[in-house]
Amino acid sequence: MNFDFSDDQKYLKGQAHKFLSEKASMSSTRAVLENDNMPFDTALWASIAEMGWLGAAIPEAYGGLGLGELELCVLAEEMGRSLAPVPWSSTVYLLAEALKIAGRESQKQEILPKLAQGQIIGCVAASEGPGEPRLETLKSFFDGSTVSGTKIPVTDGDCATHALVLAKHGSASSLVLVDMAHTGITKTPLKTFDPTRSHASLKFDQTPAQLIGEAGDGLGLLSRLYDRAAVLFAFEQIGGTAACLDMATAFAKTRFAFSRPIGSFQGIKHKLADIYVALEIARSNAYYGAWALSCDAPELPLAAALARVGACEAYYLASKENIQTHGGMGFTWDVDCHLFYRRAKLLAIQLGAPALWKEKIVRRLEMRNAA
Amino acid sequence: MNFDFSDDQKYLKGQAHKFLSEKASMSSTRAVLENDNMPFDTALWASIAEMGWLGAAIPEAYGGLGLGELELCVLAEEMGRSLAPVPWSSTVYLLAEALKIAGRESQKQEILPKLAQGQIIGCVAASEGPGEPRLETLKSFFDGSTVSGTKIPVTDGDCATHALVLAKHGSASSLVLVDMAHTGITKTPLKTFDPTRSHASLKFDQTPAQLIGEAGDGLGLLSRLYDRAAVLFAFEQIGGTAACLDMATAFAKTRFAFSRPIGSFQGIKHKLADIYVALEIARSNAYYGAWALSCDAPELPLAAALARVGACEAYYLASKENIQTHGGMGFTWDVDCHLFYRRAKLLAIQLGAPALWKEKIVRRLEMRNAA
Amino acid sequence: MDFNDTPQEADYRAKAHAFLSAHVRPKGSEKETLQKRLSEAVYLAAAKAYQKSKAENGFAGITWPKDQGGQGLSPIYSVIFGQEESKFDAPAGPFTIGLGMCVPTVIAFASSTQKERFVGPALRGDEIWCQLFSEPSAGSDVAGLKTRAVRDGDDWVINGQKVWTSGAHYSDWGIVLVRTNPDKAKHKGLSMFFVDMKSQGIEVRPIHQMSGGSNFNEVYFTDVRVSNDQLLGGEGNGWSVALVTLMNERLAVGGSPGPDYKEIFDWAHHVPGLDGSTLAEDPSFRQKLADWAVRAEGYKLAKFRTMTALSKGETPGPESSIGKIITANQLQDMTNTAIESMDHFGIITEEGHAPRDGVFQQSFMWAAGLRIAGGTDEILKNIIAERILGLPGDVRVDKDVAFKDLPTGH
Amino acid sequence: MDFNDTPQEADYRAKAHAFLSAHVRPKGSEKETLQKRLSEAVYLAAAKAYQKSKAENGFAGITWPKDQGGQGLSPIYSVIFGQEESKFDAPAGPFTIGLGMCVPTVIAFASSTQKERFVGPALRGDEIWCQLFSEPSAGSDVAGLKTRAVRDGDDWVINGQKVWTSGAHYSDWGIVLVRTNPDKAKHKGLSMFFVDMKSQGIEVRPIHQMSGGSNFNEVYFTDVRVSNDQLLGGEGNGWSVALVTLMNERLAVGGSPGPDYKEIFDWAHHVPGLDGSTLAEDPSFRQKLADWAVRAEGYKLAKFRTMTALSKGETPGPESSIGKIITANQLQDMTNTAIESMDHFGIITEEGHAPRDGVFQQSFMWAAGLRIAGGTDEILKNIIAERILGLPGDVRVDKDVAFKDLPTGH
Repeated sequence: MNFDFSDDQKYLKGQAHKFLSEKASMSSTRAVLENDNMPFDTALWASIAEMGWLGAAIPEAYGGLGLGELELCVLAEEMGRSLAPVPWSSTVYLLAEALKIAGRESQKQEILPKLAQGQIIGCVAASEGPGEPRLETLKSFFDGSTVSGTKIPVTDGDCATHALVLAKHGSASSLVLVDMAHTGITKTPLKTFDPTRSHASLKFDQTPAQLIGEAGDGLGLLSRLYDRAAVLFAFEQIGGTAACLDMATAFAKTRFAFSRPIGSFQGIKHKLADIYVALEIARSNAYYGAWALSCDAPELPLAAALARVGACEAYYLASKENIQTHGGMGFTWDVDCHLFYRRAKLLAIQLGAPALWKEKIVRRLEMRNAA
Repeated sequence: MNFDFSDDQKYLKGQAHKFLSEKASMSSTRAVLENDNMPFDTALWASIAEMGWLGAAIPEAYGGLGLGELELCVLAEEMGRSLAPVPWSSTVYLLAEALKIAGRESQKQEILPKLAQGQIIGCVAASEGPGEPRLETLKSFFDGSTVSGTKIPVTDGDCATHALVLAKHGSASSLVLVDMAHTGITKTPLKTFDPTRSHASLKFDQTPAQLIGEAGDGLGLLSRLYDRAAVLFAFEQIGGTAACLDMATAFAKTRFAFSRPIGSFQGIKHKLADIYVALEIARSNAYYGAWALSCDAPELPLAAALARVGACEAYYLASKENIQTHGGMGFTWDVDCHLFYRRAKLLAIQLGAPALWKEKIVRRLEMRNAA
Repeated sequence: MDFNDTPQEADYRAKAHAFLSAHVRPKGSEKETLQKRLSEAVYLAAAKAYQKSKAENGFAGITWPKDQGGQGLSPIYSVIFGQEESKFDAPAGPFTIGLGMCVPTVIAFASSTQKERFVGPALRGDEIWCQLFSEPSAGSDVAGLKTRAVRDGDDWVINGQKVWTSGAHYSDWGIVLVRTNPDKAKHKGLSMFFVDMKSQGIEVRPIHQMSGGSNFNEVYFTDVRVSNDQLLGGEGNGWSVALVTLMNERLAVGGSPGPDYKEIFDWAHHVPGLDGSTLAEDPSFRQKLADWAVRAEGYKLAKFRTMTALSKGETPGPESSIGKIITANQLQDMTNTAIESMDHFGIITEEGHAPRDGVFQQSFMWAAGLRIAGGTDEILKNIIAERILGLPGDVRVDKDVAFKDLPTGH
Repeated sequence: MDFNDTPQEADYRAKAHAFLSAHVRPKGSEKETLQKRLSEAVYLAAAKAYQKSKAENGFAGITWPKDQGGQGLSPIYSVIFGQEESKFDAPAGPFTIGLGMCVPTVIAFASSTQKERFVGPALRGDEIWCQLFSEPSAGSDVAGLKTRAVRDGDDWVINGQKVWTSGAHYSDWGIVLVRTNPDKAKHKGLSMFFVDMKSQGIEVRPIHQMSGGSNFNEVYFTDVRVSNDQLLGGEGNGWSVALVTLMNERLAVGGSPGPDYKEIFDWAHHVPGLDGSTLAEDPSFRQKLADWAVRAEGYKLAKFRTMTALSKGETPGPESSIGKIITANQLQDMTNTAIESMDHFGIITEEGHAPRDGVFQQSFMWAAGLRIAGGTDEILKNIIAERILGLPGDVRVDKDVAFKDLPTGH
């Protein structure tokens, strides 16, 4: 039984923590929050590229460090904890992973090395309105060489160099890759609940696009891609949950009411204990997802869904009760509580909301039982 | 605005409380609990009849006191608080109400006066297995003059003199009245989660039965009957909830741990506050149900469903956290906590479980919006 | 049982409705309200004019004694007026706290000359009052406040900081709770003053909320001089005076903020659900909706029970404190469900794209603050446990200790 | 990351499995277990024989020092044996507390002669031990216990009452925590003795649980004489001795009681749902099921993390205390849902009618007790908050006060 990260992986996590506490302070997050014309922290992005993290899980053959998914998981936890305002998840968890599992050799060679160097930013353009994308409602279409249609919202859509676009393709759907340098793409920035990450709506009009993976397998590939991303998102979410718990705990020890630390009242104590329990449950499920991801285990679909739901629930609880523990101060702009409340919600819905993933858990339990 | 019971009704409630604390002590409940051959407390039943309560809401023309449903509600709250082990709800909320809304003149004249005197005990035989009775699955059938089939469970089935039986009738369903004195009815007592009330399975074999209400309207009539009963059950449930809250509060004031009353710890304090909130919500909804019942308002179906769900949730919370507040003692046979835990569950499922009634709430909101 | 007004109540309701119809517009959509449309200055002028017309038509100070220019009516009538007023887009906000909490305190404790000077102008809308109690280190524990007032001849000199003051920047007067004797136990060394908000040494700064907006202020006191005559209730009695002020906070029989379950249900008919049908048809959403309906209707009906007590001339108990626990948490839960039911699209707040102009996301933010403002969930549960259920208070380490000797953690 | 045993662990697991296959039957259905089928006397005999065979085959006292007849192995091996044992219908119950908590305390604190006398017989299954700590007025607050031991020459005389003692009626020996000095502060006046459960003056009465059964006892001590040699850890050190005993309670890496979410899901395929299809197809049930799965799998995986720590020779922290909070509350919630999903039929517990022989209703009862036994939800949350998060303890009014002067409420 060795259900834990290796010492090397823990060392990498420690390094990442040290690096991000210096380079990705909350002032970096707030700079993006308060500046509509600053989609992300370019300086931070550059130094993350220098660290080689963008290529951490990319094979050396494609210019990466050739580390595994487990290393990516520990980095993800620290990125989540730091709220780093960069297009990291769109680029690393989504674009790079998509190419790794479904990209053609030429696509990998063209994109992955540049991506590892920080010259490429990815995004996924799947949503066209409320609810999960479905074949019946999908309006964007791919004619074999170009894609047309409007996608909203697209996280990092305004700064991405490449977009993965879900489009109708004949009677089925396909996932296609669009070079955002093409002309005739209309990018409209969007105000969102989490301005520390940038969003846009993208309008494609016969924009050249190349197929990723099998023609007609768009929704299937997206689902497999989201299973992988769900595990990595889960680590960002437990990182954020742990940050909220640390904040609330530290505050409860030093904030006095009725001449006692508020942490000595069971009302606060039991609240924080509940968050701890939720975090441990989320962490254990995330580890399981990490294991399944690292060895492409058949358990991945179920493990990913368990990891995602556990992480969404824990982060929501921690981020809202961190505000509550801080009282009036927690409701102010200058205290960081709301930054986590915002990010928790974005991460909880970007790949599809918990209700959707709960249904996935049950369907996957049924498949396992059927098998 | 006069959304409260009248002084007369409050006086009646006080009297009922006084009477039941003397005659329906927990020892009466425990006698039935511990004696398999004692379906109910006959002495208590007799004195309740003497008080005239059985006919409280029966018109004087049929030998009742001719009081209204509001008076029945205050009696119900006290009956619920006392856990009185008698076939009160089956007889008064179900049989009497069924006759009042759907009985033919002859049936009313034959049964209501005797019922008011305590010579008749009712029961509803609807269930034939897990889940709510549905036309598609109903097996018992009525041929126009006799009914055949097995009903399980039937609350008070082993002591009832008259049974309301739901049966298939042609392609529809009907509610029929069976005189349990007829031969050829097999009564098999059942062990249940709440032995303070008696249950049986009833097997009818071409047993003479007369129609109640319209032929083919069985499920419809049962639903209307359950709406009325749901309000009266809700008052029993808030009575039980209030009893649990009183028990837990009194214990928390006198039980010391760490040399303090446990009620001075927020862990207990906030738990009891949550129960209080649930009780107030349940009570307010129950009052609304009482008003709708008392004037046969068109709001009754929605009000009844709101009252039922609020009361089920509050009683479950109060009965389980009352055990928790009592700690180890709460888990012993001799402390009364479990009597409420048992009764709360029976009342929560006898007319159909909360999930079913939550769906009714939404359907009835839809009807109201459509109207 | 009935939900009808008594004849007098019905008559009063009709009069109130007639007055309102004549002076203000019926409520329109959220974004079209006066407050949203007008600049603050213009809105304030409208509010003052509206308050003046209330006074002229006998709808100001409804429960106040006649000799103070009030109507001397029982609380049920102010509830009825409030119910009718809530149907209109009436600019009443700027006066709620002053007339609801501050001036009643003045009426209770000020000298007759002072009452003559202040009550009339407040009632006629000429002057606005604010309330200055909370401090950065004294929120749930208001009596732990540090703002000092030191006697200097016939004056007192105030230094310190207050927070969460609504309307401080446009108020003319305020009542401020300060510490006049740190050598006494915390509740015993407090005093209440009323101050001219335009006094030298008072600086008002807006608080930037996590929601982005600024509905409250920080108020800094630097050597602010107030005359000893402005002491309300006498030196060292500040806590009992404050309790009178706060008692008036309770009669909150108004509606709940943000979208209610009906609005979310209506909207759910236009959102896809998990299985391709609409959210409104999703059984798990319907189960949640039923829970919300039970709590929302239960709370509404609980308020009817409060009104019944008022109507009978009884004073409703602290039961009303269940209100905010339910509404704030339910608002957070409902709006969270609404946002998540849109999946990724739920993150959008941009006008024109976000459903209902982003009210779900705004309320999801607000709800977090609502659980804190005016008594946290935890404090309200203590109140229920101690005042209603009679459970013992928590162990107090701050009794019978000189305030200056109390541990503060700093 | 992997879920595999190390070669040594795998080897040990194989040996354990071989031993178990040779001595006990694989687990059958709940109602067919030895404990259900056999009379208590016969079951006890079987348990003693099984323990003897464990000792003979080197599977007893797995983590105990070799010089005490143990195997001197690290805790991971006892976990592995426990995992394998749980697959069989092994009559191990009667020895769990004695060998898990009592005898290790004896080994830690008794004289070498005493160890020679007691450890062997316990290990070989000749003698059963029980633990006597809790009292009617000392549950969550064990150190508040009142049972007195008074010195009399070379003896001590014990008077008082203990509760919630498993197996007291068939135990040969017990360790009992008593108060030897009421003039000292509560934690300082305690001492630990081991006693012959057959001593004169010990009366054992079964506790009638709300579930109907009796799995625990009350034990009354009336002038029970024990020799001063039977004092473990010295006079006044009872509390530190007790902490050693309780530490061993933590390593609970076993399974959870009652039906799990998978069993309920299987069953749900045979129960009608709201819309006429099966419960298993009901979307709102499926949402709940997913929540249960996340917590159940998360807890199982958390135990794997604990095992990993053990396997690396590290000691797992108090993290394991999250287990019971989750399992007990989830069991109550799951069985409540199962019962309610049957509507009226769910009340039936009669064999032959109730699904799964009424296990849902039984577990619904048990769960209520599980939230209390061995640390209430509230105590466990305090432990997490204080020992893991490092939050300050609650205000203590019982420190530095002579026990006899402490308020008791009576």
